[in-house]
Amino acid sequence: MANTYQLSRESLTSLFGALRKDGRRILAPVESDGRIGLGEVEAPAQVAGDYLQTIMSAKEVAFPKVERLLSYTITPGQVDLKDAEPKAAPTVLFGVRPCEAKAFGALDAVFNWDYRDKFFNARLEKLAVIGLSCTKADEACFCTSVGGGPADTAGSDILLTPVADGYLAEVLTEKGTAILNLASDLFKPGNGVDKVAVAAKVEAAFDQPALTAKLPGMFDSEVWVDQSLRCIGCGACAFVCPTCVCFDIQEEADPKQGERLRCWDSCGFHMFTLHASGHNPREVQSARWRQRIYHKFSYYPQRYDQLGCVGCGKCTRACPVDMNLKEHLTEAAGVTA
Amino acid sequence: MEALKQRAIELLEKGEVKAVLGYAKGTGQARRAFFARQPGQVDKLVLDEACTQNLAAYATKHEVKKLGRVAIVAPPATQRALIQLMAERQLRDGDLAILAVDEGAIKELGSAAALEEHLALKAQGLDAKDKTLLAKLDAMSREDRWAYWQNEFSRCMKCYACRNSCPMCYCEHCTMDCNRPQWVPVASHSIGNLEYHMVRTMHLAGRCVECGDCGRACPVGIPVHLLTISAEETVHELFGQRAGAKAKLDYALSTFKTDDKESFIR
Amino acid sequence: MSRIGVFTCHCGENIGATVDCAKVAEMCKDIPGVAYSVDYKYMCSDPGQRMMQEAIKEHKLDGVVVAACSPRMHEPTFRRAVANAGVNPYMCEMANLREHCSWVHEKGEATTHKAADLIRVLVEKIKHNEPLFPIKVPVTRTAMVIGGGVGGIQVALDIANGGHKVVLVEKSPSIGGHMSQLSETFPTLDCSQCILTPRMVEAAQHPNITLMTYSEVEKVDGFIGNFKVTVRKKARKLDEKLCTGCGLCIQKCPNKKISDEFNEGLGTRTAIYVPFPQAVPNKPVIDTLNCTFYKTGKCKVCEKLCPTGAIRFEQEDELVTLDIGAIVLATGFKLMKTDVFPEYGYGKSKDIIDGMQFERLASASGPTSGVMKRPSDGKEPETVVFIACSGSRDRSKGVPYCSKICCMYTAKHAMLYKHKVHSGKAYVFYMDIRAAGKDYDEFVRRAIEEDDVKYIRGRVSKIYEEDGKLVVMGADTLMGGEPVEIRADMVVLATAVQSNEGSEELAQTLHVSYDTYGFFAEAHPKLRPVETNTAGIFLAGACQAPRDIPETVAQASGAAAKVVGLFSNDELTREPIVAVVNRLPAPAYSHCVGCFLCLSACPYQAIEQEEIKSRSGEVIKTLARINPGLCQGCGTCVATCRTKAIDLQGFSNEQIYAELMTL
Amino acid sequence: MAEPFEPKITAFVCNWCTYAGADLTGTSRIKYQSNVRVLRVPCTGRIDYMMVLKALHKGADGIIVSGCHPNDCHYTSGNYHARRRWMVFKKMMEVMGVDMRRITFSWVSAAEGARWAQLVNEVTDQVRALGPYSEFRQIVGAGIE
Amino acid sequence: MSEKNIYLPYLMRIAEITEESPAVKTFRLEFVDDVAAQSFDFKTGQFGLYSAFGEGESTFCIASSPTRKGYIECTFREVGRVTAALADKEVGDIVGFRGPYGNVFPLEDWKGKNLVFIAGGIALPPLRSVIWNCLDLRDWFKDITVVYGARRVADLVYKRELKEWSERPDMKLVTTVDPGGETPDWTGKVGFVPPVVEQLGLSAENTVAIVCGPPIMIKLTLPVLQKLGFPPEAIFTTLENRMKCGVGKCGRCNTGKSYVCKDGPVYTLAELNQLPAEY
Repeated sequence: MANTYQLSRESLTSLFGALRKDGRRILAPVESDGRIGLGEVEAPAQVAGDYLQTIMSAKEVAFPKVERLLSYTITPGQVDLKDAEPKAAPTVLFGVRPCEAKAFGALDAVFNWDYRDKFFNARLEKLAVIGLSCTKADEACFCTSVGGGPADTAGSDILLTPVADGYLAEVLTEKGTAILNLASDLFKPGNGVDKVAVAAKVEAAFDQPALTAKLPGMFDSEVWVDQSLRCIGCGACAFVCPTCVCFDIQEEADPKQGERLRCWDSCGFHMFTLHASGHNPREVQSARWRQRIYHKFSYYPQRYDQLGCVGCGKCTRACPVDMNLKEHLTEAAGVTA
Repeated sequence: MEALKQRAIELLEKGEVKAVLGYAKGTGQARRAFFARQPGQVDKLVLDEACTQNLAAYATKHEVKKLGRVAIVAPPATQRALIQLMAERQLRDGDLAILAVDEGAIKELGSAAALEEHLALKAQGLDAKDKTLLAKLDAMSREDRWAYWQNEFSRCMKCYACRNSCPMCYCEHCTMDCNRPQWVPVASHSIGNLEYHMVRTMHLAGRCVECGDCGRACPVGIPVHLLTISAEETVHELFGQRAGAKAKLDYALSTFKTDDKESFIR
Repeated sequence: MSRIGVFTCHCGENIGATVDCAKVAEMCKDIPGVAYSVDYKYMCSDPGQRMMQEAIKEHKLDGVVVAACSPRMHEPTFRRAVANAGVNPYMCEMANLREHCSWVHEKGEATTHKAADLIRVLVEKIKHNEPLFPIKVPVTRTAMVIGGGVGGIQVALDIANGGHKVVLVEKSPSIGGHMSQLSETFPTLDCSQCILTPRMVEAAQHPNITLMTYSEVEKVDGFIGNFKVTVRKKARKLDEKLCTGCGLCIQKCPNKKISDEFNEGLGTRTAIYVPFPQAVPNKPVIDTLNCTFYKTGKCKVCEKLCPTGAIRFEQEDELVTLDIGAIVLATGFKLMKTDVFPEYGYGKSKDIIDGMQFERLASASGPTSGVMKRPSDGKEPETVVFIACSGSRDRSKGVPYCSKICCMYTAKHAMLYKHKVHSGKAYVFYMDIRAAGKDYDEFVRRAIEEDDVKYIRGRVSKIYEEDGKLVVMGADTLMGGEPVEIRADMVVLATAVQSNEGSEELAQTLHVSYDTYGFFAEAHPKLRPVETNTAGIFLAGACQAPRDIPETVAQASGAAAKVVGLFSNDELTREPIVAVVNRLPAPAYSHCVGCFLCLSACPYQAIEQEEIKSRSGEVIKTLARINPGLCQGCGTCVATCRTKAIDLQGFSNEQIYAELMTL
Repeated sequence: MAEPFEPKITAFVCNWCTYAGADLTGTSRIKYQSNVRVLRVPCTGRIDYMMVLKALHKGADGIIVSGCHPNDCHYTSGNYHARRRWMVFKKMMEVMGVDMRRITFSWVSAAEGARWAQLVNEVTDQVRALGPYSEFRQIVGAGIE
Repeated sequence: MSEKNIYLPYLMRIAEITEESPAVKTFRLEFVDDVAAQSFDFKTGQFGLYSAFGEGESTFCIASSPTRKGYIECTFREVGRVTAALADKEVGDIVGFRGPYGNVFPLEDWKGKNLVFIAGGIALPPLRSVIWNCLDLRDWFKDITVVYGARRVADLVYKRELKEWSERPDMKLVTTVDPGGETPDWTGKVGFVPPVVEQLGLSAENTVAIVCGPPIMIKLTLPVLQKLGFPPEAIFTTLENRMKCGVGKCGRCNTGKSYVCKDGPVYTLAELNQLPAEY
């Protein structure tokens, strides 16, 4: 059960100070050349003002685009393996949107459903999320269609909702409480403001449970072919996605030494499933587009009992050919099987 | 616009094409590629300033080729791309019905020769914004230029939106996919990104049709199109050849003149 | 890991004095994949090679790095040695410790380290070496010679005498070429036809030579040893087998006023004709453009009179496809026309003639039977001006080069004239006298000193007609540019030698390169002067550059020697250092996308199109294919290929990458 | 105390002219600095710009690319193709901000043994003066978490 | 305390290399670390990721039987960057191994049944493990039949073992090569695998069929088996999807809700019928 407090705008400076004093780095949305991206900040003033979302998702904090899994040296008849330790600095993610905060749950599901991934875990363990509710949304947003909301608490350790003069602060987890304890004097008792009233209004676009239920039956539907005809098969959607977790393992070596790197990958690339023999289980773009949707909306629910999508709309905004996920899902939901 | 729609309907109704590839309204103010496959869908076609995507990128896709003969709405940059694709034998003369669009006027071009002639009438100019940026880069010190690109590339994640949006990047097996040897690292780290953009630039030098789509495609706003455009301009300056001008291949980097200037060689 | 042996050679003191070879050998043992490493005084010596071969067997080595001198020196030696030990020769590489290390650096740690580095690079390369096998190309031992002038005849005879079949293709009705038109030849002044006609007859009668006159090459496919040449046999309108060459048809042909090509327009011929009396074959052709029958549908006098009934008005051109192993181009030259000289009145005056026309005037078999008569009125010219360098070395005429033969033939012309018209005056305007060659300068001297030909160093600025004379205005630069004016009866322009009609088209048909002036390009200006860049196609004579008869004949014999060499084996064996386009199973077939950007990068036209077809014959994909018979292994296409579909055997991407990763 | 900086120089040379020229340097016993490591390819036409990039990746401080003079190419035109490639490549590298003082293109014939020694010495001295190409080395390995 | 790095391979020393057919090799691998060797265990059907250090990892099944202790074996064809690097290795060289991963053949369930193994080309290795396992537990099962086909005689792998199997009285081995692939001294059958299976006169009664081979062979063999009366539950196969992690994360082998690396590689036809045909 969340404890709700009031946090003044000015007190953020002290909060940042306390966090940094505690040895944590603070990552927050910052603006550069008109683009919003995560960057390290020292003071609230550095945080971008009026932003909708970052272009990239916050997943790189726990799942960076390139990370070392191991390294080795080679001598005649011998290989010396060296385990890699993730550089997991205590980090506070400040000001991420509820959709993205929620996405860590989907990442966690994949990284730990069976074997545990120490790289992700080490980073996640050191990560605290101070989410920030949305007061506006755009045409790409559809969090409410996928079980989230502009002020949803899932995934945040503390969720801030902007209200007059400051924020409503919901302290949600132990990690949240630990932050509160760093500067408990800043957290004033709550005054019962209804956060729903200030949060953005995002209309649900489609009935997700119904869509999930019907997907298995529409695998061969033409709708995937139609929608994907203009898809150019790049990885922009997957790379900005806060839940996409597909990765590649790459070797970089010379005759004496080498390392194994984990790199983001995308099921939209035709090389993703291509066998060395030339056989490709997902030969055409429509099959790859379908995989992207099914993975998130059918296979995730079946395996992890949650969706692989948080409705943030980043993919739609990033897509060079305007593949609008909300629109396409709505269309799919409307297809009569 | 009406002429375009009318012709599109005709082409579809007569069965001359299986689809008309043009632009339609997208998210918000955006325009997107649209395949009108029935006469009834033609109404969705739009044509305005916001229609910037180079649709020629679709012309070489298996999925599109499989549709059958397609009519393509082709603003100047697309026209240039199409003729270059013909020169590089990726499209055969007559594979497409080309609905050339020039400042609102529509002209249907049936053959490579017609396209070549049509293109010859037009002056090619760079976007003013790009010119400014290029001049700015040019004016920088070498160190600043290095720092500038390193900073830009630090955002690159090798999503290949630039590559995949490019009409000239039609290779099924890109250099980036070559792993024997792995000339360019797959990983999107600093050196991997730098080498990727260098190779992409070199591959487009003499082939770039200067549509700028790669730069527009980049989700993180790296002006990668400046690289290929400047390489293309270099080729033009040095050798007088230009991509997307002739239906017969005239690739600057596999031709030569014995008196090419070589002041830099010692 | 591969089992690589490293053999470090001291080369006596040559390497050993500067590089610590024992240490290098020791260091190399630490390279993964090196199974054996040793140093030795002289690796190339017999004991050295034996030691290497034993080590290969004993340690089951599959690759060898010999660290010794330059591979340009001993690579063949060591590759042979390795092959004798049962390892593919291309699994042997040489590290150049001598020329690139010990001889150029001071003794010391750094030099020893560099030596080890050089080896390390090649060890990594060898891990990616593939066994390669010499490429064998079957050879069709029939040559085709294109052009039946003196050069072509010489090539044909030399190859035929070497025991191989030759097809001699000539586009005009007779072989003989320009030389058959000449009166006498420099510097001996012997009769041109007297020396040429026996060779023409010899060629015609040689059992190994097939003459195809009045024929042109239409199409060439294939490659060295395996060309398929399509020849168009133009219709003579005559059954050659039946024709006996009696000449009755020619005598009786009513159409006699046709300008005669052989006499350079100075005489006439009939519509059915042989170009000249000694023509080989001595079979007439009907000139359908001028024949009355073809113009009006009536006449057929020749048909009616022909004793053997050989005339065939309905005969059509015939296309013949031949299997050919090698081609020699001997298509000769043409002379620049006199009508391109505004300063000489565009050659409108009949008495301004070119060198070849003069040859016909001087020839005993010519239109004047060798009596000097000027064309306009048949008068004996009392004063003749010869102008050398007419068009040659003249950028404004597009001919910056020297035509080479004019100095000599102008001297000859002046002499011939003086011999025929003893009282006549001969003047030669020249820029320089280029008379390099055996007895050449003596010849020119003779013209000046014995035959009293007046040589004036200077240019002619203008010629105009006045009172039946040609006024030649020039300057004598040796007299300080003093104006010279000569009232001549005839002017002979030594016009520039140019590439023959249709040379560029022919070059394109054969895929050989040619220069700006249309002359065929030799493969190397010094070392491969009779070869073209296209393997199996050779050059003889003036089709490559202006040449005189001795040079043409010499080059012809050279080209013939090349062909005979090529034909000395059933198969042509070539180094396997060639480019290949990768092939994959369906559905990709290859990484090649068929953009053919490589096509124009290849200096040897070795890149071909290959169509992948489905079972129903539909083209699925068009790929580049490299003809190993033509590829010379430069690798330019490899660097051009974006998809890395092309690779160069022996210097593959993997090999070079491995080398680089070692640095 | 730090060791004095010795630049790493990688040279790409064609077999027929520059490699032979360097052989001649050897047979003429002309000395030059030992920093250079030569990679032999058949022709400058074979030299892919990727090779130059990889050499930089592997820490080369200076690079030499050398082949036959115009007109001398063993394969008649490989060097002409290479020359065009280098012209475009050089401009591209400049636009990217690469320090082109570190990359030298040259023609050295089989007869120019002395010229090869001179070239290597000049390049080595120049690159030594420029110092290690740390700008480039810094990005190798960067961007990996 | 830090968690274990699931991407860290065991170091293995190549103890033996057998050249099976052109470009196909079998490695016998022994653990460099004795402790790892002691604790290592796997079941038939499982696979691993094999590292060629310097080039990367490649996935193949463990081709030896779990009943043979102290080593594992793998058989691979040289097709890509990693397999080419592996093929260059010599006895004594070090490679990496991660595994065992994936599910297993349910030998317990097969007790008392007839077994028919059907394999084509390079797909015998996954069956070799289970065949040896079953032969080592011979009294668990009734009749054991192995049908193995390849394009040419030279392409047959495990020639030594084929000979051994053909001489065993307690099993039946049928080998076949495609028409035109036979050599003069070939004594096996000539023909494609599916018709050969059809002609064997197999009874589906109390029998399970295990099929591994190139997609086209599987595609044509399944109807034959179904015609013979094999229910989908009694037909087993293994999938060969591309993999990178092997531990159900990288997404590459994802087919429907299944991760082949976790839920596979062993599937019954009944299970496969529930998956989209993306394999």
